[in-house]
Amino acid sequence: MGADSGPGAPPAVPWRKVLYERQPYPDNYVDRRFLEELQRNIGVHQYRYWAVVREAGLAAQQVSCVAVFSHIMVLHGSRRPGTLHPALGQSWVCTFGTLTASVSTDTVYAMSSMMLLAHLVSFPYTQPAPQAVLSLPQRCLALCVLASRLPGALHTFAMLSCALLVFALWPCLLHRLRTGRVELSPGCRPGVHSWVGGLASLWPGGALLLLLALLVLTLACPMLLVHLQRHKDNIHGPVG
Amino acid sequence: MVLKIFFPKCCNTADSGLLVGRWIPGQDSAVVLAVIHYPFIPGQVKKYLTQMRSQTKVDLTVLGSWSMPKDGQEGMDSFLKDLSTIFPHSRWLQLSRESGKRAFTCRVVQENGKPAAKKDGDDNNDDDDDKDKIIFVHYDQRKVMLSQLHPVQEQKGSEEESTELRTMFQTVAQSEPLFFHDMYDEGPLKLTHWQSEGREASIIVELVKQASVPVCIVLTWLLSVWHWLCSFRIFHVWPVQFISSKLSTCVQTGYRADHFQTVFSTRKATTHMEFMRKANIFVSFLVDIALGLLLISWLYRENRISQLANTLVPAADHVAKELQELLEWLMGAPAGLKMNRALDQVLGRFFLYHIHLWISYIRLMSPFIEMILWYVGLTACLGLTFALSVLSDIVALLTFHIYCFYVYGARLYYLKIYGLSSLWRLFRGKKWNVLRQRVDSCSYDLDQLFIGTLLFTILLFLLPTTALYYLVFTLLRLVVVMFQGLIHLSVDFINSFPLFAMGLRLCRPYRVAEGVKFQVLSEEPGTPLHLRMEINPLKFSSVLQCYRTPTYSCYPKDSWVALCKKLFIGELVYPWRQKSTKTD
Amino acid sequence: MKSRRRRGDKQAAASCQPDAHPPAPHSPASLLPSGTARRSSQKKHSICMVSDFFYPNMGGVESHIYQLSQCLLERGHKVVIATHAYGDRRGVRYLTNGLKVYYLPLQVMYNQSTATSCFHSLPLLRCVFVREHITVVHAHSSFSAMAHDALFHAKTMGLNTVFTDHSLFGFADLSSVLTNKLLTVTLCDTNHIVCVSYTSKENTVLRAALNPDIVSVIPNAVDPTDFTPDPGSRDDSKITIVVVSRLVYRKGIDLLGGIIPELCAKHPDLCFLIGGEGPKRIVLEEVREKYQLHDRVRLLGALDHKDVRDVLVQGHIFLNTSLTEAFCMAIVEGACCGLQVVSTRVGGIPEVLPDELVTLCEPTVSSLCAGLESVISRQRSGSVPPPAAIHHQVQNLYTWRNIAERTEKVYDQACQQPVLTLPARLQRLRSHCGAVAGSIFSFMAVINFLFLLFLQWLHPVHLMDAAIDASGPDSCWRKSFKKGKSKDPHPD
Amino acid sequence: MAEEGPFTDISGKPISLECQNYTPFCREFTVSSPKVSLLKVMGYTCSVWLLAYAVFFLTENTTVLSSAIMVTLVGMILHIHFVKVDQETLLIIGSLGIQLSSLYASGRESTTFIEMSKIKDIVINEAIYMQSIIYYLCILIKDPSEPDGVASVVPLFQSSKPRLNCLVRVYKSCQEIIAQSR
Repeated sequence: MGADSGPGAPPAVPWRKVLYERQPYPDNYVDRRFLEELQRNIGVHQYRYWAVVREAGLAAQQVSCVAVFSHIMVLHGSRRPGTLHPALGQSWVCTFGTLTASVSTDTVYAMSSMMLLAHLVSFPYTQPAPQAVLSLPQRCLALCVLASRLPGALHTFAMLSCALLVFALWPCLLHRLRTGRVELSPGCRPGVHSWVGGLASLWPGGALLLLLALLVLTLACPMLLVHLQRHKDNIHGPVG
Repeated sequence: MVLKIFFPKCCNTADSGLLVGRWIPGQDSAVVLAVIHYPFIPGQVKKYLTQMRSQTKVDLTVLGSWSMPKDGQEGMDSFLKDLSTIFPHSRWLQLSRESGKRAFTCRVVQENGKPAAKKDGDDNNDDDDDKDKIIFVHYDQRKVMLSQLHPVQEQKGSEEESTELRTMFQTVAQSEPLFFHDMYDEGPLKLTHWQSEGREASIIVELVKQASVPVCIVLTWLLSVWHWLCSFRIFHVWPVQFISSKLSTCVQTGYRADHFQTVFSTRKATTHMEFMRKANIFVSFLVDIALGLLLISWLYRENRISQLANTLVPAADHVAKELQELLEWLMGAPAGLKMNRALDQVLGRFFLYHIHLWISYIRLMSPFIEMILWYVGLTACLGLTFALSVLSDIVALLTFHIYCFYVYGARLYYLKIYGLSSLWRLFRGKKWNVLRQRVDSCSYDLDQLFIGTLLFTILLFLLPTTALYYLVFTLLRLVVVMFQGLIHLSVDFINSFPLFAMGLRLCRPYRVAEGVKFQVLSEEPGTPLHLRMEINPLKFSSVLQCYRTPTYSCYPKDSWVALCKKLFIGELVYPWRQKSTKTD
Repeated sequence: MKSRRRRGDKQAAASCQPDAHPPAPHSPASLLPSGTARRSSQKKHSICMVSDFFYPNMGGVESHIYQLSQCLLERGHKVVIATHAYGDRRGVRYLTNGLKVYYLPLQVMYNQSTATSCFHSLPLLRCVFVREHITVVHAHSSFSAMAHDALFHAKTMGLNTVFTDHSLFGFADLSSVLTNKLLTVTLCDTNHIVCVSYTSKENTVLRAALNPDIVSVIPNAVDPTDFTPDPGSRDDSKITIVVVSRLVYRKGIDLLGGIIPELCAKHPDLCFLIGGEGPKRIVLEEVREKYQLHDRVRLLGALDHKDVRDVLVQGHIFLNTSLTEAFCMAIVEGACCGLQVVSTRVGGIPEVLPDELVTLCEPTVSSLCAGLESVISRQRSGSVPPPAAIHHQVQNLYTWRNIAERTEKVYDQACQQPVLTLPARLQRLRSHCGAVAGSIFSFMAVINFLFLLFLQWLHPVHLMDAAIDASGPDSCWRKSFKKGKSKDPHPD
Repeated sequence: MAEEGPFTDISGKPISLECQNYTPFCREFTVSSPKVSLLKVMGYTCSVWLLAYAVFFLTENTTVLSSAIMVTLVGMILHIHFVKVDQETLLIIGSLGIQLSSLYASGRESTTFIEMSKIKDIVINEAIYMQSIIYYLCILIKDPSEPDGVASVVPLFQSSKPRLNCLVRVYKSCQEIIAQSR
């Protein structure tokens, strides 16, 4: 049973992969069944193209939301300041104006686009959506940075309320729809997209870019995923 | 076992006689203290020894005989041998010295009268029994009596812990009355010991000893008056107590009063440490006063006070001007940093107003500065430490505006950091659980997250401005604190330095003994081993450590890391220790 | 891989050589006369065990090293242990029977593992190897940077090397890819490798791309006298489930957090007793607070090794939720105390205990709950064997003496193999570990060799005092004890 | 009585061990290391001064030269007064105690005497020193509160660091004396 006690002729007892029994084999014996239990690609999900497209819709929709938000921002920025809103949060909104006054506009844009990108990455896309721990604060931060760039308190306020609508309440509504009546949600997505298209028509280049991005995201990326499935070779060694 | 005989050097040349000393209990060693010369009457010797025993509380006995061959005393040897029958003993030592030889010979006689072991010059064929080993240790009686072995043991009762050497030192020190009997005394007995040629004494010391008692009584009365004054109700009202605990002059006064109480207490110092403490405090007090008087003699000559006043006011003015410029620089775009303009302006104006107030205060004060300095300078006659403490207080008062700025900046910064850290936890979906002192995960509502993030943004963008103000004023404050700390350190050094002990170590090294060292004397073959015992003085660093007067700087301090952490999170730092941290 | 194995079998069968390992293609080892092999079982080795993990740290690797060393000492070998300094414990210490431990002052980086720069430990380790006349360097645990360093240095110095792998690794994530590369480099010229279970052997062979013939399987052991059943100390009015493990992710504490509320809701007389400490403790605390289970879930905190038995005997069922495990000592200890064992079916666990002693489940909350339910119902109906019977069945499965015997054979075998010279080693590295890693580590090996030459010049061997053997063939430990005076100044 | 052996210290420098037997229970061991080599001192001094001169040449600042001289002088004085030990002596007197003294190159002598009643034993121990592991001789001091415990360890021949053969010789004769006096 030690390393060098292996007999010349193979013993009659078949080797078993257990440690609790003393077997007449050397310690470094290699059986025929060595690595037999090596598993490859276990638990790999075989994707179907249209199912993936449907799932990708959620991601596309989030991209659209960001686009809507950016668009509103651009629209606000191009207008001149109107009359001040006498409503709540006047002083609150005023402080925003001074926050980034000394930071250059490029920096602000860079910062906010980074934040929005991070938001897109960390958004909880999975179906039973866990709490948006990191995603929501990130987009709020982007929003604040951008809002501080606006020319007047009214704009800032409008911006804040609009962003609240798009980023905070819209996902809530979607979540409700998804958990409540499933059939509705795929229906409303093209609606969002088309709305985006309508707004983006003010800036044709942007609209084109967005459309391209959406197409790539919903159609090309799933195709790539399904195509690459075939080349998957994942060793699942005896890890457990 | 080896028999050890501690033999005083002064008895080397003594005439023949009886050895008086003590057997150290538990150890196989004898300490010889003196030699009683021939002729004597045994009865008188016994009486004298009992008298000495009661005086010294040392178990003095006759250890044996000592013979020093001289011309015409040939029969002495046998006579001394016979003496062993007169004095009761368990062992009888017969030491004899031969002329021309430096070493002694020794013979040990047991109770039954038979020579148990001998080690003679002519008797070389002795068997290698364990009992025939004898070590002579020659010691300097005067030095051993006066020296204090370290580490000091105050309890006399702990006899079993004391080692052989310690017991030997104690024996010699306690037998002091034995050495009062010198050769000029009339008496039936003649002794040889270190003072037998005449007693050492100093008239001045005796006079001071006599005079110190009434002086102490008077000073103690004065101190009690001072304490009575201090106990007035008015000094215990909150603001007075608070301010006096922060002013270094008041703190120094308190120390001085404490020291006086220790030094001038009418009770005699019983233990060594107590005596040394008194002496140290007294000597450093004298040196302090002397330095203070030197300072006064320098200060009040050639109109130096008014010169000082004339430079002080413009200096304070100049500092205020510099600060104003600094603030104006901060209100622009300091070092190209982009700060929040609105907050910057608000803070800058707020601080500028303070400086304005400060300048007008200085203007108001300027005519009186010289007079104040003149009177304040007089405190130096109480000692240099007082002068330094007053200087520290003046610096603290003159830089009060810097202190104010620092406190405002630190508070603002602390609030920001606190808010940011808790909002950052919200950002990650965590919260601080106060009850369990840990970070828990927590699910926030949508509106909580939204508002929290808005606040976080605002605080984040305002942080650099606040941090810059905080940084600048902290640096200013640290400069002041360091200067004050330097003064405090020097005051503390004068207060706590054991000057007397250091002087003792320098001039009389044997008085503070760390231990002993032995030297093998050149031996002649066949005689017992002769060692010379010398006193190994304490190292200077150990003297400092051992006799240092405890003051507030001896308490453990905040580490540098803790200080940096405090600075980073915006807690206030002070040159003195906080009450709250002390209780922790 | 398969063809190579067959060739090895054939060769072993043909030459009748007890050494079944096919020699490396560029080594002249096959010419060894078989007589040496037979004599070598009498030969006594000087072994240096190297690992970052040793007493006073507690764990599986630590007790393995200690027990193995004690049994090897008993068999007359000389054993010294090298580990890093633990706080105040630095320098040289002696443990029972003259087991000498070097606590070397190396900087600890993370999780009690030292920082590695491949070179800085060479002077001290060289000193240990030279003055103790070490012939075999036995490194333990792939988590220990010191073990990797020691193997590297030992090969540079031309000593025989053995490595014991105590853990399993994944293949998928980035950190395991890097660790596996490091392991490939370390093991490609190591003389022999020991794994604690067959699964672990497969894992190691895959990770380090090894020839399976130089990998032996020698399990861990448990001292059965430390784990005796005591049915009297458990409360039979309720059913207690005991969990003793470090509270970390690898031990599946998240699964445990899912099991507790589910089972507690179903069985009102169920209690949990959890011993151990770790970062996942907060998960259990939160579960306990959320479901108000303070009286039924007791968290004992960190346990001393001697207290483990007293905790185990208080329960009826031992639960192990590990997500990965090479050889689970805990379930053997649990079974040895006479408990019903429920465990996840991961790694080497299915090989450890016979089926009648353990209930295996998939590592999911639902499967574990089902397994536990079945054991609970059996416990209720009283159809489980008595603890004493289980103890009797388990106590002779794994003993340290047997382990030491088998390890001794590994040493004999390793000592017959040549240690690669520098050129051969470089070639092996380059051919075995890929172009990039191979070249980098070849470069490192060369630098290490030059560093060794420098050290030999700076601190020549003839200036180093050879250590007085405390153990081994000419041990002075026993002799000096008989004399009543020991040279060892530090009674630990 | 003097015995000379081919002893070296741990870095291979020759040292001499002198053993003097006064009586059977009193022995003195003296380990002397080589004296400060004049060549080495001159080498160091010259290199420092050359460096200082180079700096002076570049900066034309005379304080560099004077400070270099001061630094070498002060460094040398500190070295011979506090660092360089010429001789280390161990005097063991049965039933009285053990005295350690070291003689610095400047002639300063520092001495410690440890009474026999405080000594538990003399042993050879191993320690990690710099980047190697060495043997050294040390005295174990008894813990007064605990009869079997060791309160502290006093290393012997700390600056000369002799090798094991020398230590064993000292150890054996020390053990003889300690065994006698018990």
